[in-house]
Amino acid sequence: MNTIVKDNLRATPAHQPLTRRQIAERLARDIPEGWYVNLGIGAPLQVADYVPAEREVIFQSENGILGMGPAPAPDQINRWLINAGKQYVTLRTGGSYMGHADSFGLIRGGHLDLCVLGAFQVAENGDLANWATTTDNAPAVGGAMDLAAGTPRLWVLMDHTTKTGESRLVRRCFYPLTAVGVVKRIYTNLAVIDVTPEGFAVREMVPGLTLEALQEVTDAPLRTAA
Amino acid sequence: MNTIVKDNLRATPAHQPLTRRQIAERLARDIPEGWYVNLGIGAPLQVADYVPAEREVIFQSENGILGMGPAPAPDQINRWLINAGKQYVTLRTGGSYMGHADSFGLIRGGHLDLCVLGAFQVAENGDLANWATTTDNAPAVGGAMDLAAGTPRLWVLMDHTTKTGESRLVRRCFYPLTAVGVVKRIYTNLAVIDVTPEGFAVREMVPGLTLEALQEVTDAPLRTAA
Amino acid sequence: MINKIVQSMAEAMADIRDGSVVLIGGFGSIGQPNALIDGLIEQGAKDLTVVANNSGVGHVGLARLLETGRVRKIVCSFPRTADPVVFEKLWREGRIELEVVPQGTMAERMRAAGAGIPAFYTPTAVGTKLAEGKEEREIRGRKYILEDALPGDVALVEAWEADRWGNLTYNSSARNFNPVMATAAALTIVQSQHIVELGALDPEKVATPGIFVSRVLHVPYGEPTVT
Amino acid sequence: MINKIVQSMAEAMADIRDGSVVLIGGFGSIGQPNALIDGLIEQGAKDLTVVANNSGVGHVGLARLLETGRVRKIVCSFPRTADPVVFEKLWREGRIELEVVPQGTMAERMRAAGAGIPAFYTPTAVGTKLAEGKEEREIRGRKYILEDALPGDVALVEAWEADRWGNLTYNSSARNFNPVMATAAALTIVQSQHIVELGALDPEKVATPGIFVSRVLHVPYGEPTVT
Repeated sequence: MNTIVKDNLRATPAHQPLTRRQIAERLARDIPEGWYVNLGIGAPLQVADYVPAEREVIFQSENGILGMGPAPAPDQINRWLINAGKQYVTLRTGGSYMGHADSFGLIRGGHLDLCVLGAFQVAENGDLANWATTTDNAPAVGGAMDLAAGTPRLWVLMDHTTKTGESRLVRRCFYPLTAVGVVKRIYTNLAVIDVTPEGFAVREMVPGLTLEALQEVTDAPLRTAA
Repeated sequence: MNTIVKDNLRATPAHQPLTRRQIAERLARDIPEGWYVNLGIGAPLQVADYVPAEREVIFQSENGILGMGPAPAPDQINRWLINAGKQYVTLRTGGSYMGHADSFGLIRGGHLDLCVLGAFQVAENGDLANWATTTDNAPAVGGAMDLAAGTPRLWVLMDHTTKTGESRLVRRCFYPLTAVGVVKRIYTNLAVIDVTPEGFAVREMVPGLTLEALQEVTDAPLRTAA
Repeated sequence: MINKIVQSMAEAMADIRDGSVVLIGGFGSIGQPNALIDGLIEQGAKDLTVVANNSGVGHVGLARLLETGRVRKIVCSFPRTADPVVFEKLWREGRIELEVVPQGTMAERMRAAGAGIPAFYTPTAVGTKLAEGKEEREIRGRKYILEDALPGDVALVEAWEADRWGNLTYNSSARNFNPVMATAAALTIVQSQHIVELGALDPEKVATPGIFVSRVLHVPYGEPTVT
Repeated sequence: MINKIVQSMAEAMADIRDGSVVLIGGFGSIGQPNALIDGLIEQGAKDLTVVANNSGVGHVGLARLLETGRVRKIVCSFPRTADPVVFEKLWREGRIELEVVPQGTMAERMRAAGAGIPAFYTPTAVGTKLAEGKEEREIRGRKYILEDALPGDVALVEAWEADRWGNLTYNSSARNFNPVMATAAALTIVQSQHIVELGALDPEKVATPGIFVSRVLHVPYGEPTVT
């Protein structure tokens, strides 16, 4: 992939990449009622905004909240109630609290139906790299490795490429791994892509985008999902 | 040890063996306020009767009760509240409930100050045999191995000899072991005996009993505690 | 709307297959889900492995299940009660396999299964007959044995209160094995004395959060009559 | 009469020795026992190893403790917050050792310490940099690494309510690491917003039973101001 191709792609009037919020909205459509879901810090948290209240999806926050609700009104803040991103949240009717040992027991034990995480890179075998890109800062992993190793269904929400145009879907991650072979599906600003035993399989693309054009900005080979 | 010696000992008017209740009473005197204590099924449970209410000792029952109180009045029974011996009990003010995973985590983690168990045999190295004497019945261990391996201070309450006069204090247990090297002290109907790195050390005897007479009914060597 | 409350025993027992590992809550008769056990007998699954602390009293509940001959193996800590007639007879006749596990090890093996821990070291049973065949390892100067997680295909649980999300509370010592078994099975079926509105349970007091519960059946049987 | 409630910070901090491993509750600032941390600074113990999820915010609480230079090593999952100035500076200057542990592994290692489990296998971090130097083992077809228990000499805990036996409740997400740390330390010191009469706490709702608590100090500081 070279800069000219990237510029060509950007210039293509035929398709419009999704915004982060639009990716979250797209992903939210695939979460059925009744699932227990952990949303990673950052963009994945926005997914909750697009699950309508009448569709009961139970959000878990790894700091011990099962049944997390949206941000409180400014005059309704419980200052002891924060999510994993350290923002004030609420508890839904029917929600409950637990300590870290139980919370991560629940996560590691595979009881969540879905975890949505951001990523720097995903490899075609499902390897996830989402916790470190440099050794300049002190390493900080949080709960990412526990969520990635523990949740049977892991979806990634991320831009298809970096700001400078490098593909985040790769044959092999060169950033430090979070977990090996765990990603099941990727929602990007350009496409929805399954990770299969045969590699990346494109389920859908933004309107006007062709598989060939998508392949141009993707380092690993793509095929159409069966 | 032969039958004649045993009969001689029994005939000695100079000393009176303790009853089970008296052993329990004797042991209870050594439990200070503030200890967390698990009492094994059977005779050890009677120890609780001899700890006065004003001396706060917190009894644990491995089926999930911390702060177990005495049997309820007949018209005050909570039919969901039983001890490990499956007798109705009460909860003291300040007590609380937990499930088995937490209850045995507490036990295995060494948080109890004391566990009192019955025994078939105790060896001079502290080995405990208290769960099986025969292979005729289906083996049944309950929580004995967890309590014995987990509690840093394990005291045994038992008769000094079997009904037929065999010593229960032995050089080496021939009954199946519950745990290796765990018993710290033994309260019998004849004496209070510490288990030390040098073997059994007699702390006290019932009035009128001599170390020599006690040795006669004890298979392992005894010495006086320092 | 999530609603885990089912209206019939048949619905509660759906999909339990022959050969299942069934975890059954209770300590003696307290917290033992007898209605669900009767439902399982009615449902007819066979060749079962049952994990329970005891082996049944008299001819009811777990004892009745054993009596049907559909239990191939029982994993328990104390197969002895005031009246273990059914189990003792089967065992003496060699018609049931018995795995005796220390009570705390049994609880921890299920806790491990529920918490994604495949195996752990424990001091319990080191140097005893129950350690035979198990890996022994010295760690920081003390001996331990390796124990495997003990997952269930099904858990039968008795609760005190339940809501439609499957959040549960228990009554005093009837909690016992129920919450840990709820975490350790693929399909957790609950009988509850009381069904309450969503939101009626204090979020600080929920003992089993609904994520561990598949189905709830209302069984207001009153008080247990034996221990 | 058992009375774990102490009347002064000096009493609360007695016997904390140089070289101690100190477990400090909290997730970010929520549930972090800042008064006890200030007490520890005042008390003066040094050469400490601190186990905490984060590495402090601004110049208060844990950050202030790090700033004294008395912490030799920190074990944490996420040494990064909105304002981790103190830790970052020490780390860049090589004046503090850092052991990064996945958050769930950190919790489970302390749970193991409290529950008498010396080591356990876990799937978390398999195949990553954080598994380097750890034993890897295949169990029933999946790879796991061996993790050791992580016991503390001291735990500093923040509670919502406490009674004289040391029974505790927490406030919503301020529970976090506090109960598991209470089980994992030889000496567990609690600051509590409220002191209640023995018997005031619902026995079904006690989140940390008093057996895990050594001392309780009443610190009614009001509401946390940062997250």
